[in-house]
Amino acid sequence: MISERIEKIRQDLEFFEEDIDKYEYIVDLGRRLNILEDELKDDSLLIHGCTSKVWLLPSLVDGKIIIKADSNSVIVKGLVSILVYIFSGIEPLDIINFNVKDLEVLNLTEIISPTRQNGLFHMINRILEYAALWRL
Amino acid sequence: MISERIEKIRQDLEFFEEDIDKYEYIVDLGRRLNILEDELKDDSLLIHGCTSKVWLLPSLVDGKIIIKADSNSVIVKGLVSILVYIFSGIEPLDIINFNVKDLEVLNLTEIISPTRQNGLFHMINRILEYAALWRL
Amino acid sequence: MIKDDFPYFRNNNIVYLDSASTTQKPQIVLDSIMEYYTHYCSNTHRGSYNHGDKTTTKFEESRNYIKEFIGGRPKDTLIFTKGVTEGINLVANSYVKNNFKSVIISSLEHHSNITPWHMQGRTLGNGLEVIGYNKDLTIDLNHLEDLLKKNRDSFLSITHISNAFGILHPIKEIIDLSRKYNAKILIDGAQAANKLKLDMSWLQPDFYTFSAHKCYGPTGVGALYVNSSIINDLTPYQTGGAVIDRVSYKQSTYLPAPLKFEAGTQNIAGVIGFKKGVEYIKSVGFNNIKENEKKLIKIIYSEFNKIDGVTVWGDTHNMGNISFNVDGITPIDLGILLDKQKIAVRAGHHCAMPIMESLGIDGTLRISLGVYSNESDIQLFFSGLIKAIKILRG
Amino acid sequence: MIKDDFPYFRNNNIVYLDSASTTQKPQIVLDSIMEYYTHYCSNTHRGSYNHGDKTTTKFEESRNYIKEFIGGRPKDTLIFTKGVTEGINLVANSYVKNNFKSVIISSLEHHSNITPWHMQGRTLGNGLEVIGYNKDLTIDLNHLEDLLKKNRDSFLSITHISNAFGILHPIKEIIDLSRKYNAKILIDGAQAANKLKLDMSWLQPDFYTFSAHKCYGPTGVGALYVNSSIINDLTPYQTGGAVIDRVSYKQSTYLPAPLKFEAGTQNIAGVIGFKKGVEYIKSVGFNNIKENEKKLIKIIYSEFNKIDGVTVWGDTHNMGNISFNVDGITPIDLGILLDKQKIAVRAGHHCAMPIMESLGIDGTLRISLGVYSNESDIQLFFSGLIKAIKILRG
Ligand SMILES: Cc1ncc(COP(=O)(O)O)c(C=O)c1O
Ligand SMILES: Cc1ncc(COP(=O)(O)O)c(C=O)c1O
Repeated sequence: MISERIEKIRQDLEFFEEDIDKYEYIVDLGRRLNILEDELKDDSLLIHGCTSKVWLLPSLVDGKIIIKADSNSVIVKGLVSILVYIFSGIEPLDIINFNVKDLEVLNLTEIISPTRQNGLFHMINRILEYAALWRL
Repeated sequence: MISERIEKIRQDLEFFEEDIDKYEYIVDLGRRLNILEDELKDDSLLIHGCTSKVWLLPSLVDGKIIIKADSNSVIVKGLVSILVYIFSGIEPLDIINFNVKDLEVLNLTEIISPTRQNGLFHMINRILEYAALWRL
Repeated sequence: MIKDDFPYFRNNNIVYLDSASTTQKPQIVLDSIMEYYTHYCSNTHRGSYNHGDKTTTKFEESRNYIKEFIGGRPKDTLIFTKGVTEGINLVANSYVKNNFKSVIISSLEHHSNITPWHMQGRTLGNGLEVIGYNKDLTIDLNHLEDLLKKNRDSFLSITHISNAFGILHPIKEIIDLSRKYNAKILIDGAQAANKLKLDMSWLQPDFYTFSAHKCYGPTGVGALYVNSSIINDLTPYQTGGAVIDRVSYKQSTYLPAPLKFEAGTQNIAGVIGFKKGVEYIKSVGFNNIKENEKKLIKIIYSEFNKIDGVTVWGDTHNMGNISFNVDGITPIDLGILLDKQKIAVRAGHHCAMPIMESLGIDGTLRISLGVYSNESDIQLFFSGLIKAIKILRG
Repeated sequence: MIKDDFPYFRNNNIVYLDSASTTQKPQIVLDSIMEYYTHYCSNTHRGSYNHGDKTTTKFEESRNYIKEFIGGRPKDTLIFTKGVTEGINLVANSYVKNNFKSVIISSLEHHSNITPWHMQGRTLGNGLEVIGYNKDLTIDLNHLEDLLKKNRDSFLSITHISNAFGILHPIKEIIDLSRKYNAKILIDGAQAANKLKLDMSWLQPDFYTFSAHKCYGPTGVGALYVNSSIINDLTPYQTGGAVIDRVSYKQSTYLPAPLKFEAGTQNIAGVIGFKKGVEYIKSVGFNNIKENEKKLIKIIYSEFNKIDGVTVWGDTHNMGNISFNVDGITPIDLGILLDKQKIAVRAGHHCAMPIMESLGIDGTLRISLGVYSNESDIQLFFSGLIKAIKILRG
């Protein structure tokens, strides 16, 4: 399930030759993000290591992970929405068993600078943490 | 008189193609230096700015400058002895009227490193100071 | 074309608009570094052989040339540092620390001219005073005079040109004003030395500091000019080899300035290249640099005027650096999308957080110009910007 | 031939025997510097564009590579400095100053490891202790233990290999001994990092510092290794841009180590070239370096034996550097006459005046070897030396 979703995104991204077009697509994805309500934007939900502000709140609904998020950066929203697309509706155990390295095919590290790459890493970690919590 | 002596040294130095041979000649000159007696080697006679120790004592004999000197460096002795050769037996007024730039043809700056070049400059200055003193 | 002097532009088709951060390097700078490393590489000041002497001579030639470049007098001192940051830290440590109750800075300082004062335990109103600014970000000279009056004998540390906004401080006026109240003055010339004809013998600050890497020179080297009137009041900063006349286990006696402030093996290749960097500036000519900047900034203003929701910060007399924001878009997003179009600009707080906070923003996007910047760069920047805004606004 | 890797030797027929002062640079080091300047030149750590990121990545790659090169553990810190001198000054200031009553050094220290302690007002017997030496200049370990006993909780700052005499200190033994008396330890590796396979995870000093320019790398950059166990006890040294997490006029909060110790624009080209310098050492191989040195030093000793009135200082186990005097001749005279025969050696006190004084000499002549040194260099040196002695003795 996860790997199919990754493959879908990979193909979508590969379709664009120019970086700028990839980004237009990513920004577009961000528009469809499951936005976190303002009243829920607690500092504890902030992801460290991001140059921009990112709030991320995974929750467990019917045994599956649902993620809401928001950012003041439109591009980061897009990146989060890729993660949301990949991990939403998945059971915690599947997320835990997932090998983070499999995300590398998306080359998100290539299109994102070291600093932000770091932020992305922290976002994934946050999702994994919650998954570990709920699997118990 | 001074300029003839400089010309003489210039010709002697020019004779050698290799630096090392020039230096052999200079060291040789040092052996003929009018050595300052040990008991006269007062710190006030030390020349500053030399990497090695150099004592220099001009004196006035029959209205003419006579220079005694010594150094723990054989090469510096040789250099001093060139100065002694040029300025010894000359009247203070002639030394004062002498243009230090005329020494440049000897290219002593070329064969001597910046640090020591500095020392040489101080030696010449010392001689000029004394000349100025006695001219009055 | 000036770009031809810079190998970077032969190898890249990037629109480089980040010269305030670091400038590209002309061939002559690189050649001088390579010549040192491949023809006469050796250490300085200790030579008893030919290449050691040549290196020492070249090193000191750089010092003299750069001192003259800024109009320093022979009796003034030019100390080589790692850059402006080290220059300010050196002065803070070796001169200001125990001698001044108050330090006064402007609102537009780079962190390098804020945090060294914090390190000394100075905080706002408590050993540190900040000069207010007018709406257009120019300095509030009345407030400065107030501060100087209330804090006689203080130390004024101020940037010549603001890195974040390109605001030029009226340095001569500021120096004259400060002298009335017996202040000592350091000027941070990081953004000025590469574009203004400086004349220390006329300005007569106590200190002036700038970095080679922003003057088309190498990284890791800078200069600190010290007025002859105060050089003897400075204590050594770092010590070690080459600053020392004599050492026993009991004590060390120092060499005269500038040597006593340059401990250890220096960035020799850097110092040699530094000279070539400022030589290059001179060869382009301050007038040409100014005319080119003026022309480009005029275009920049008029292009910004055509875009909705843009705030351009400053007084419309910006020098080299122009900061702006676009309503509803974070500067970082714009920076990324410009990058993807091969346009290098800087997004963020530009190491000037306090003024950003005071303006109520997180940061800006900054364009900054170099001698090689031209109209084509500006056109490409604006078409890239418009595209980026379109994508981000959706 | 190794000399072929070094453009300097293509351009010169100089017998270079002054590598302890600075080493020549192999082509790969120069290429990496040029690649940075001509292909992706930009500032680090603040990038929002491609070349800024590449520069940051390269910079951090250097850090990791060099840390690994000396056997540092991932959790240890490697701080970039201007060189050993700055490294020691940083530690003296940010760690030792207010925390240690006594500093212990060896008799063979470079001025860089003496004067920073003088600067803190420490003098012999008064906050500064000097370990005695044996006849062959090796360290007197009994005296060290005495000093450590009398000065518990002290700071030991000691060179790994003496620059003036090539004496190798038994560092592991010294560290183990010091730990018994709860001392903290800095090792000055200026002369060691280019020839010994270092392993910090085994040696476990608190600090280890060395300079790039003696490791076949560029001038103006060095490294300070800090053991993870004490990194949090260091206060920042210089401050400014890039060390800061947040700044207001009220206060600054620092980034984590190592960044908080690297204020301002770093010697970026230098750091990138530094990596290539140590890479080059690795490619030659520590074993080959050792074998070559051993072979040459054997020849040197036997050649010296043939000359009358020569004193060779040290324990006949010299590492790389060999100091000697010739009866009745000042080292400087010999240095000049060797120079005139295109042989570069160093004459003088080698920034180690106290030991010279203690030995009753003004200075020595020092030969020092690099990876490129070969038998022909040694033969040419000796024929030059014999000629010089002949001239000077007349
Ligand atoms: C043992 C030792 N310590 C310290 C230094 C100073 O190193 P640097 O000049 O690179 O700061 C040197 C180099 O001369 C050295 O050999
Ligand atoms: C105004 C100003 N001051 C100080 C600095 C710091 O200079 P450096 O990083 O070369 O030490 C800069 C450069 O970023 C600057 O623009």
